Amino acid sequence: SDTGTGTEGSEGGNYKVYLITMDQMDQHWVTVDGGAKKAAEELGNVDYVWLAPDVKDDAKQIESINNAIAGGADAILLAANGPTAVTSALREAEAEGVKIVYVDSPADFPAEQTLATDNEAAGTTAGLEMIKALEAKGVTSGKIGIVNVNASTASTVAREKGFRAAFEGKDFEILETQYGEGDAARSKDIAANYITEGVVGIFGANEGSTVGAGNAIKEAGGEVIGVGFDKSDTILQLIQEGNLLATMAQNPDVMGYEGMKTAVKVLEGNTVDKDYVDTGVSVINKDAL
Amino acid sequence: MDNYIVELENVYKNFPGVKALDNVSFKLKSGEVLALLGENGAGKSTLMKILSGVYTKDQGTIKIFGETIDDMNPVKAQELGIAIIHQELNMCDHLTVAQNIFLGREVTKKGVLSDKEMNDEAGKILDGLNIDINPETIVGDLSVSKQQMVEIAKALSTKAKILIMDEPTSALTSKEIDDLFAIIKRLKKEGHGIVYISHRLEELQYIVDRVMILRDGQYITSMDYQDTSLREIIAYMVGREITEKFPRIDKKVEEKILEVKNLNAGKMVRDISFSLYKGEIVGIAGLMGAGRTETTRALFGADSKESGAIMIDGVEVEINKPIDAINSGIVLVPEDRKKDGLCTKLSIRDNIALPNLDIIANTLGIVNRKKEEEITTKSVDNLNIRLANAETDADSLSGGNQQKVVVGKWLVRNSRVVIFDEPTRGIDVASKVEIYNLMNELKSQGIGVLFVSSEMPEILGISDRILVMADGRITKELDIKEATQDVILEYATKFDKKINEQIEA
Amino acid sequence: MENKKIPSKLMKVFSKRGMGQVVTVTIGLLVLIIVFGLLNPNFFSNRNISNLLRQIAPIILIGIGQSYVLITGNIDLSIGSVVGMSCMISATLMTKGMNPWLAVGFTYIAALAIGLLNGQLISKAKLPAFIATLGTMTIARGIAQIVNNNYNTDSIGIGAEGFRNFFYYGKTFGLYNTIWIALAIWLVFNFILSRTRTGRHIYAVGSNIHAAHLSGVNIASTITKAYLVSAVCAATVGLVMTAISGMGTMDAGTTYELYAVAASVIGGVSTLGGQGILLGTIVGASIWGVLQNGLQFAGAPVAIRNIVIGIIVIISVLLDLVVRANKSKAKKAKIKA
Amino acid sequence: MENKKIPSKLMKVFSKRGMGQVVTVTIGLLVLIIVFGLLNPNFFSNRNISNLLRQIAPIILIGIGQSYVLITGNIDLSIGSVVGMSCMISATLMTKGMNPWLAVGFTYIAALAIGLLNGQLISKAKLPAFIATLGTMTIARGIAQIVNNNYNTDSIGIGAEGFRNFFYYGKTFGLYNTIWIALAIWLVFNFILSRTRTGRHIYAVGSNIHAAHLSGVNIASTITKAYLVSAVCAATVGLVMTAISGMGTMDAGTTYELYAVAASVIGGVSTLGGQGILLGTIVGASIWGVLQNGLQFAGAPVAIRNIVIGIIVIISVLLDLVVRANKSKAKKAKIKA
Ligand SMILES: Nc1ncnc2c1ncn2[C@@H]1O[C@H](COP(=O)(O)OP(=O)(O)OP(=O)(O)O)[C@@H](O)[C@H]1O
Ligand SMILES: Nc1ncnc2c1ncn2[C@@H]1O[C@H](COP(=O)(O)OP(=O)(O)OP(=O)(O)O)[C@@H](O)[C@H]1O
Ligand SMILES: [Mg+2]
Ligand SMILES: [Mg+2]
Repeated sequence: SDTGTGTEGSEGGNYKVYLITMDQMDQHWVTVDGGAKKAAEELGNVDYVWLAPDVKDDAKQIESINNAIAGGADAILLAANGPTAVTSALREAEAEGVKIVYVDSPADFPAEQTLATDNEAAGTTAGLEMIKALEAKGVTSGKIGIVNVNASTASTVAREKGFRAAFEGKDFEILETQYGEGDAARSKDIAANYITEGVVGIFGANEGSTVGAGNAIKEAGGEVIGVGFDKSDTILQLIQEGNLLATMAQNPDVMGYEGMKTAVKVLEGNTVDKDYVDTGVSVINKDAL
Repeated sequence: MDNYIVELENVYKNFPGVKALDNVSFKLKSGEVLALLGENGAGKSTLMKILSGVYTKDQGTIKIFGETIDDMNPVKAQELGIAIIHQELNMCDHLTVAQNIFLGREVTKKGVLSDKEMNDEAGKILDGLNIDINPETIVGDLSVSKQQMVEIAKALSTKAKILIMDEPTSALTSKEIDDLFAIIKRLKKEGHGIVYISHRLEELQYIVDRVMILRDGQYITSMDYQDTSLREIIAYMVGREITEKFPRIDKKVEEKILEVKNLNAGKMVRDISFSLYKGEIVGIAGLMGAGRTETTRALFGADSKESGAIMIDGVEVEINKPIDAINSGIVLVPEDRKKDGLCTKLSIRDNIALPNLDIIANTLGIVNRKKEEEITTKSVDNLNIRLANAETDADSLSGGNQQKVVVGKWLVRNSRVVIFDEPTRGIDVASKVEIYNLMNELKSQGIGVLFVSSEMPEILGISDRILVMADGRITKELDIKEATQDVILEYATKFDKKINEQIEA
Repeated sequence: MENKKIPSKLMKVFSKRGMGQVVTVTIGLLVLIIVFGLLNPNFFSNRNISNLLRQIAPIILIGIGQSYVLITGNIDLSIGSVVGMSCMISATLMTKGMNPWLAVGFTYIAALAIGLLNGQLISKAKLPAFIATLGTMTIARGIAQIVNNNYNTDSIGIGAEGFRNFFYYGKTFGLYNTIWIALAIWLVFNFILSRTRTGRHIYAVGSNIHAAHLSGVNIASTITKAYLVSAVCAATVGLVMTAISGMGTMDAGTTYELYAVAASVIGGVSTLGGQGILLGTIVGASIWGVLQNGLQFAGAPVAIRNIVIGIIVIISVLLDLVVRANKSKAKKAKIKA
Repeated sequence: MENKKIPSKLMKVFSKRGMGQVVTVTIGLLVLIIVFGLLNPNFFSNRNISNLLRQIAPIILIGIGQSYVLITGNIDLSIGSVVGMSCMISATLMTKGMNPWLAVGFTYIAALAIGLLNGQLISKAKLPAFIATLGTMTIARGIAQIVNNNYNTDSIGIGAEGFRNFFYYGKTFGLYNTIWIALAIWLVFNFILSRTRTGRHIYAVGSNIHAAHLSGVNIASTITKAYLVSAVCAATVGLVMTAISGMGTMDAGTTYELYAVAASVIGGVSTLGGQGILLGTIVGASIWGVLQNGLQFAGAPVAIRNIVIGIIVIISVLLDLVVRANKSKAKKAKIKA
């Protein structure tokens, strides 16, 4: 019956589905949007809107959720800033009969389905890639630097956690994490300072951090092993040139596409069988290009 | 007689490096008006600021109504019945007249401001002083002279028994000055003690009982006004005889330098036409608000004008900005030197160089420092500016010397016309004479001098020809031979237009 | 005489400090609302209105604080960081098991300490406000980060539901509590500003600090009070942030100080001091909030949103200048007549 | 006479505007360097020194621009956004296949347009600088976002290697090019400020705008020039950003305007106008850069870094006030003697 009331409100019998991302400033989100849009077109019975806060901010994301409810949403595809912050807003959404599907990052609130990268696992994969490369060079000890976004972004913090886990029991020293706010230039400075300190490897936790790390390594002559996250043209080029070892590419288009399908399926009264879909990462290195 | 209400004894006050007061004693009786006189920087304001708690003394005793006060401050002074009208305007422009009058001692009921009560009270005070201002007017919308009257009303409203007036008339119109004098006489009769500071010595005869003279922070003398003469007072103030208060030189009037035809700029500059000849000083007289400053500013291109022609040597010049005027040879010494004349945070050298950079810098705009040095030195020497070195901030100079810098920066270039707007306001007798000599010097060099002043004796004493302005128009042109105070005043109060407008309204 | 009094009474309201701008801007706000309503019928839904009001409330709060400071002729750049610091302090204490209301108390104390520091640095040590609050801005953000060891906090837990309802989720008489809180704080501080000695002194200090001093106004205490008000408002917004998220976020409130300036200035508060009324701040904050909400609804990309908001800030102040210039012309003409 | 000239010559250098602060702060900088050197021997490594200098160069550049504007008595909040806009414009044009140097030209033109707009809004329309540049700050950020349709750009590609080396990666005479660029720009603008008519006018406008006006200074053009300088500096930093990352980043330069204020003010430029020299800006920028770099090396967490930087900003300005007060005492004493 929840579904019923939801559909009644929307015009022309179409389902109103909102995508709410963390912000609008990242290619990643645009790709999620692309996937969702594609599915909406295929389905044909969806009014689809992408609501993005102007900056990444918990309060603003919550406002966006409230705005979506106020706008008559039947379902929300949400990339939660953090697990906790949005839960109350989601409770209100649920009370209004809005269906929730998580894309990219879930919150601590039950939803129809989560389609996401398992960030921690992906971080560990990145760590293992780095260890493999270092050991292949005969390096079994030394300092490792981490360029992260900031301490308040759950997904990148999870990646860092997984990355550090990969080094347990190894003889490497992981230095104090530095935060570059995802800014490629600032991250470059941080990475360059790490290299001066004599690190053997650098991990970049998102696109900007990875570009920064790659450029610093490139400049230092490519001796340091760099592993990063996300796939962008610049990162691929750095891999191509041999300045980055690998990047963990997520599949944001899958999140958007499948997320939309799930949402509509639920709205049509069907059930979904899995409540978690790991959209996976692919390790992109020179060989995979 | 022991009815002294103020007794300051052996007061010392040093500012970093300046002995502003050096063992000064001062007494004021109830029911008397005491004129405190002295040159710029003599320490008059400092002494009164100590009495009113703005500054703290270094040494000495303060007795008010016989009671010794050790920790004077503005609030305490007010409580003791001391009120001061400061030399500079101290009004909050954004607040109303009533809010200003009651600032710091607002009337409240249970912590809530009683604006109605304060407005009514302020209205009564203003009425009592014959001041026609609505107490709810925003002060910033009032003319300077009206603001000064509000300041006076504010001081009187405290019902103080001891009143200090530090140059209250320097911004007042003659009618307002008359009103003020009437008030002073009334307060005197009621037993108030009043300290009166002014550089306009001719005012003293109307109100003053006693004079006290300071020089360089030291007590010089005091005497009953009855027993002295202006000549003697001046001699005590400056420490020497001033032979001529208004030195005049005679020069043959030659060809026309400047001609202004039908200049219009806003309400305050209507149809101004006049000429200025080589070898003369033309004075512009009028009441405050007559539009003299506006006329000089429009002429100089500082304010935009609607119509009119300006000719130099018979050739029309286009003046839209000050730089146009400067290039045509017209320069302006503005009336408010702190606000319009000096960059106080810059050095004296920078100030003198500023309008002359076109001469000092080459075509690429690069400053020739040697030339700059030369020009500065020349100017300082010519005007006899007293300073430690030209690198010090203009701020550190005394008022008279600051005024000389403002004048001096224009004299290093070959100007044709120099406009002085109130060049002697707030300046002591001796410095005034130096400024007059300077104008005479320009006159004898064949430079046209235009000279705005609100002080009749000075206008009459220095000008060769006088233009009288009222209400934005020139109402009369007088040769010095036919000019008297009465004639000037007659034309300065010709408000035909205003009356007509009122009838229309 | 008598007939003249009635229009003059009306005139008085309008000639009150900053009232002109308030009228101009209110018209602007109505235009915006109509435009957005036409673009999106949902804009006028009950739900969106109460939602919108709740979104505007924090901007009103920080706007009040910034207005107080601006009227004294200063500026407070630390507002955003105090929001973040208050969010983190309250949330950290709650996650450590402290009673939420006690945690609220500590939060206000910490914020007041920053306000006090601002006030003293500026009024006693005579630092330029821009620098002093730039410094405390960095310091307060540092405190926000250090308080939970450079992590956002965990959930403040079920025990804090009452707190969360009080500051954000609950409703009273059909309106969200956040709106009531903002309204209550506005009423108190508007009263203080317009009807008490402290308020009068705040205007006087901003209008002419020298004259105020000579009239016996305690400059240091007046300026400090303004910064304390700003800190209280920022702390309240920080608590609202904690209530919204149910956790502490280290970068909560980033750049809110600029929103606060925008809200104040659009509402007619002068950055030069001495001028402005809190009624204007409400309108200014509403314009800001309506723009953000409306543009998001209209599906405008962030880029366009930024450009539109920038242009509106500039135009609204330009408008004010034009109106003011005309008014003062008209006034001069009147005096003349 | 002759003997008196020599010390007075030295005195002249020291009594020059702002020189006192420069000396104080240089000592502070040396202390910082020594402390960090002791904490971590790597700090003095060749690699770190040249790296550090390159990290400081952009701060010097934006500091130069902000100093120009501050000396006229205004402020430029749009610097950070102009950095971002320049980064995005240059990168977008390059990814679209434009010759990098042509793209550089277009970037400077766009930045100059913002500078011009700032200058005109402030000097002609008489908007308060804070508001006008708050508006252009949002607008320029919006342009940064819209220029590549709200995406960061792709890689500017192999064809732009020359550009990247010129602005960032290349070395000349053993020093990174970025350092040379900052040095060259500093030399030019320092010369203009201290030795030309325009420079004198900039000080005069900041010291007393009325007096400057009546001395024949063209106020509007002087203020506009300062904003143009600021825009040129910010655009240069934007180009450096593009060179660093090899791509355009929409939020490049965020909050750089505040770093620029900090660098200027620590170096002795007064936010009240009329005062300061660009030598101070170099020292101020160095302190800022050394702190950021040294604190990372010392392994200090971000939170501590923020607190330390905030405290240092406040203390350095406090110090200046104290020193200045003492100096003016000494000076007055000398005049008397
Ligand atoms: N706040 C101050 N700081 C430093 N020096 C001061 C200060 N106030 C006054 N002085 C100095 O003290 C001396 C006396 O100044 P004061 O203002 O009392 O003179 P005055 O007699 O009132 O002169 P004027 O007729 O020009 O008003 C002057 O040398 C002045 O420069
Ligand atoms: N009617 C008026 N209403 C408001 N302000 C006025 C009015 N008349 C003059 N003022 C202001 O008062 C000041 C003095 O007036 P103005 O410059 O016209 O007079 P003036 O003849 O030059 O007299 P003075 O130079 O002696 O002050 C100016 O700043 C002017 O703007
Ligand atoms: Mg005096
Ligand atoms: Mg005048």
